Amino acid sequence: MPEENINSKKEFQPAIAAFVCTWCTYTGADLAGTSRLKYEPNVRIMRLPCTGRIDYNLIVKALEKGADGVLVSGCHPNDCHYNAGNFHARRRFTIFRELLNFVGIDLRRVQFSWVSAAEGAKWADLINKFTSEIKELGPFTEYKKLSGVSFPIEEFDFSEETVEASEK
Amino acid sequence: MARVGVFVCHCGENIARTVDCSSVAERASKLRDVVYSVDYKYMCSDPGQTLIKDAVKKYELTGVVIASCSPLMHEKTFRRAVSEAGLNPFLCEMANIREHCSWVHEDKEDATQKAFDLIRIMVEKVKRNHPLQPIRIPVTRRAMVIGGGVAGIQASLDIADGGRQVVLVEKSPSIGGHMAQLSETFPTLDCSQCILTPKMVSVNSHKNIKLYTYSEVESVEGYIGNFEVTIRKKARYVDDTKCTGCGICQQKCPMKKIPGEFNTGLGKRTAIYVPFPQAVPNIPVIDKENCTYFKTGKCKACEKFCDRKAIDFEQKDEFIKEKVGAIVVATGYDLYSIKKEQNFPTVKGYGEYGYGKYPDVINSLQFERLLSASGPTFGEVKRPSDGKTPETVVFIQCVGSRDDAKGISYCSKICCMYTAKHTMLYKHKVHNGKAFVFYMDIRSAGKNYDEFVRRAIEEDEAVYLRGRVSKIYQEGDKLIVKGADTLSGTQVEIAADLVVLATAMTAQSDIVPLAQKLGVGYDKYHFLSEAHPKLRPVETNSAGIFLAGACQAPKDIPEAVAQASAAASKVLGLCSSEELEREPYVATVNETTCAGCGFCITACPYQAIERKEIKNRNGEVLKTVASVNHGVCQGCGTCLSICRSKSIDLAGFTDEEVYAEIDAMFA
Amino acid sequence: MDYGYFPGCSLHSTAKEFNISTKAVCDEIDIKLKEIDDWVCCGATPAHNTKEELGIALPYSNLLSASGQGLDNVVAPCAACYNRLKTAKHHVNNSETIKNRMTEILGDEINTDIKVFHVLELLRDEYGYEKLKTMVKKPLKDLKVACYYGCLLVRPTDVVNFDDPEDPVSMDDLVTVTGAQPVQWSHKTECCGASHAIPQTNVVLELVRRILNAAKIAGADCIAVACPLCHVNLDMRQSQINNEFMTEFKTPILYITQLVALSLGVDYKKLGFESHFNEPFTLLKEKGII
Amino acid sequence: MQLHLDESVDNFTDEFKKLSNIDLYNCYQCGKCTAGCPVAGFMDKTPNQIIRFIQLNQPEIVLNSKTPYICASCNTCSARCPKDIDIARVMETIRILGVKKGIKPKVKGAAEFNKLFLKYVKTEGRSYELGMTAEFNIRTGQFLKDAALGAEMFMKRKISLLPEGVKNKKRIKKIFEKSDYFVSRNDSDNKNIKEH
Repeated sequence: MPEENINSKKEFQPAIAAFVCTWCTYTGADLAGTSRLKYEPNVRIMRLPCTGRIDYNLIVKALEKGADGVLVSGCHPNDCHYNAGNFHARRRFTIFRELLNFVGIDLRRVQFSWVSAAEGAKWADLINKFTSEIKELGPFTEYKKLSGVSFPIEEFDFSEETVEASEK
Repeated sequence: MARVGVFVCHCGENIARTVDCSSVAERASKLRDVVYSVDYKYMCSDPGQTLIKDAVKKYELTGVVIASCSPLMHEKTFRRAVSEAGLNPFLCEMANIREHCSWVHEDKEDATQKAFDLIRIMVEKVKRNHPLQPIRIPVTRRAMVIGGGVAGIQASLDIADGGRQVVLVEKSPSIGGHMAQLSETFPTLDCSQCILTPKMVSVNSHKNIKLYTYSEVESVEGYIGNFEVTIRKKARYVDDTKCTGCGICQQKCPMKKIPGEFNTGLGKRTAIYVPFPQAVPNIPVIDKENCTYFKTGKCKACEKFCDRKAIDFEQKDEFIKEKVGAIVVATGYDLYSIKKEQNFPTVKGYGEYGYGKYPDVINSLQFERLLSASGPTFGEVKRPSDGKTPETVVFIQCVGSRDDAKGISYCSKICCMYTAKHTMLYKHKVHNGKAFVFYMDIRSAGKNYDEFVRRAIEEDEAVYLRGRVSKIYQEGDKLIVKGADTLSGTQVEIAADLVVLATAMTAQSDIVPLAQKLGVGYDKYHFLSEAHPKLRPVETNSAGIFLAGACQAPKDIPEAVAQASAAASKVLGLCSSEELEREPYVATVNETTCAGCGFCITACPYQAIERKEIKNRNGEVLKTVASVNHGVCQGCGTCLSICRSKSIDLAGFTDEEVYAEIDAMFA
Repeated sequence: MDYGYFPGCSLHSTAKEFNISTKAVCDEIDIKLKEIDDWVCCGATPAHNTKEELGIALPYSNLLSASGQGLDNVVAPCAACYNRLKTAKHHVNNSETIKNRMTEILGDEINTDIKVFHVLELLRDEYGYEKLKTMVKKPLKDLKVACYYGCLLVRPTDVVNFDDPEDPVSMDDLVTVTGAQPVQWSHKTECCGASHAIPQTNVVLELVRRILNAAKIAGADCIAVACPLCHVNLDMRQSQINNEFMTEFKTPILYITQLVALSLGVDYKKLGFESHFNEPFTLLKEKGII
Repeated sequence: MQLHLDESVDNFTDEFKKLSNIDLYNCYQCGKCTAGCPVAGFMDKTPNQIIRFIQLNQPEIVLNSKTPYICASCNTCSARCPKDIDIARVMETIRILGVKKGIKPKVKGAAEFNKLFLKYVKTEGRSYELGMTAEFNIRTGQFLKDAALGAEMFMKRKISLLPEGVKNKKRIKKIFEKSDYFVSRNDSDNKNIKEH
């Protein structure tokens, strides 16, 4: 996947996934939009109700599916719409990072941040900083070497498999 | 097989300027399962919505992706549109190609690619979406109000007048709260009891209000619309069905020297007592700690003289269950205690002011009692130590408040106003008296408030000194107050007869256990937290529980009353229909795979998950699993990420949907 | 266990009787004091008013000397020395920068475990008032004592951590142990002007006058102190105050250790009372103590 | 007096924070330090005014005030400050800054007393009241001040005629030479600030 980008533009264009909560960071990213702040286009935002919903298998999956960097962002401590979801996320994240470290993944590829609904500018800065950091790190190949080639979605449909699984 | 329709909006130029909408729509049409794809100038407009509705019908769509603005902006609009076309609204998703794409990127090629990616992600999600139905919850159309101060009284009366039943629970023997203790109220100087007592009487006589005094909330079960509250009715040792409130028991009680709570320790009461003459209900209680009979086994003077045989020394605490649909918390405030001993471990006392050591250093509520016509001095200002009329009174503001070192950083809000009132009332009673006020800033924002403070200074000649007081000590029968006036840049020393400390308002010292029973959050000062500081000021994060008065933050009477009425209107709104409807984003447990470990129970911020036993026909327990109460679940999904066997899923954001999104993210 | 004893300059000169009585008390109750060999001045106020680092290095060098001599518990009767020693220790223990600087200046290994006690702390926490009470042979009946703590014993609160800064009671409790009566009064922790005595005499006179007056109003027979600076100002300045303000103060100012020693049965002639400007003999005789 | 606030270039408040680790932006000017100060009556500016002038970036006024030299370091202000500002150390910092910048204190004798006291400490390792007091009174032109007290003290054997000295004078010399006016703090070294 990033190969296409490498060909079209000389510079390496990383693929970045951002898992954000809907109440703070998603709204903050909306604010960056309404304020017409400019940031790097590499990020794909995924909206979830709360960072507490972010099972870290999602991050592993994103890395497996070709992300060069993953960002998790939610409400500031004590501001969680659901009172404590972000604390759970933070606690799990601390442990998860150690696991990543153990596996040998550069910890700079997976970062955690707090962006409130009022912090559009912080969001834009965060994305720019993160993107340039990942650009410096280069494409994330370690995991792919381990897991084999990932298939583009058009060619391979998971739906039947997963539907079956959930019906069990 | 899924049949998805993609609708790409130009948003005028907003999206189309940086995103090539028609090429995006064109590419989207080639995605698997997309049967229809179109771009249009304004999707949210009437013709845009018609376009969607027609397409849903014509192409028998099973899923719709609208690529336009943020879902926070128009998700409701588009979901309503598809549901009008007969499609379940939760089969409509939005790709945010405006706020997250066209507005934040400049390169057209990049933006177009990203818009297409975002659409592809949502297509994969919507294919896996399940039709969902809004959750309907039955509502018990009556309410409980906890706390019988002015806020609780107002909320109860408003709800009762609105035609719903109210259960009012008050922990002390009478309703009335702190307001009943006040002398006169700012900025009008009308007598506090004169305006409050009629309301107290209406509470007692209102057909829709059930009053429990000397009672506390023992436990709270259930959720919005369906609470079951257990009330502990503490033993009064007086049968309230027999007592007529004649008062003979109090006349005969031999224990007459107990410092009375209502008079803040300045007046005395008996062991069997009614806190104050206007108490509602006018039924005494026996203070077990001080009663001769309870201490020695002898006396029973009250029983002997009671014609109605209402005294019952054998009475026990009673537990009563009440079902309500909504709860208003109006538990009010406590006063900061000034002394070394504090209710909160983080708060320190003012050793330098000698409160508790010098009898003539009193707090503001004690001064209210000295001013009150029903107080221990019948409204004459006499100082506690020797009953002399004080000729010089020093008032000190911000005692506790705004003092980081003592552990309270907030402003208590009402002290500036009541101190001005105190100086006025004092001067009205002691014409040749001198009143000095030490203040840091005067906060008198409110209707007629600043005029009131100016009147204290200009007409009643209270001397305002800008500065804090460092120390108070006794010299003979005078209190030496060492202060500063930063405006003149000098040290000030005043030999006073009486010192009144405008003490901070703090949260009720026993509020935390109640807050935990209710599942309501509180801040570091133990004030209860509202759902949103601006837009949801009377709601809490626990649905169906509302706040009124000073339990949320320091407030004066008008504010407490206004919030109480607001809470009442929320309760009436909630009680206006038989059922509640809410978004179906709730967690569900797969009971086949659930191992019953209970991690989700500890993780849930709403106590929405309980253990459930699965039994066979003989009633034997086969296994224990987690079970989500859909009335309480708010859909955060924390349970799902903590679940080790992946046995819990969140409607609207299921694992299946979310993983499909990730799969599609970089395809 | 031996305690390192840091008398400080005052106890070797103007406050000899504090030195004598402290040693007398410790002898009576079998606490071994060992004077730190070759101790240097703590620098007092002039040091920390001139150079921040000097104000820490001078007192801290004594703690290191003590520790080098195997004395990890240091007792300083002088409240000023006590305060400087504790302040130095507080700074070194709480700041890496200062700790490093001290290593550079003093050239010694830093030992953060050294404990510093005032005599009152020694009696209260190490020995115990309860135990001391059993040692009292001559209770000082009927003597009304105003306990004057001054500034340096109780402030800064987070550094000395000695007692309640507004209403300390450790000396009052000790006075109760001796059989005398502590009086409730307002100026327990008001400042006497301390080292201003020499450059700003007028300031000191006014401050001391207020303190003496407060003790008189409270009905005290004498004032007990635990600081040589307080003693100098309260005792020596009385005649000047009487001249300046037309007052008639003649209040005996006694070191708390002198009172304790008396109650433990030490001969009053051995406690240095004769060097006080306001002689206490009349009072002590009147109360039947001597 | 008129202040031209737009003309002050350097940021004294920040510089002050660097030197002392005390953040004076925290001060809300309640005046409690002044209220409790036992010697405020002798000062030309009240303690809270000194802080105000630091907040307003006026080092000249601050360094040339009598106030820091009247301060008796009794710490009453620090103990009672509602914002947990160590005002006594603010005064101390100004005094050290004065020494460092060579500013002569506006209070008679303040500098001489410190110098003389330290002179004996530096040379002998211990202070020496008699010599110091006598020399102080001569230098400040008050020959007979406290002479009566001094005589009586001598009679009561409160002061000795000769100074006491320590053995290891090299060590003292080293301490004096190596000690700097201020501990040069870095940003991470913030433990000295009272916890709020």
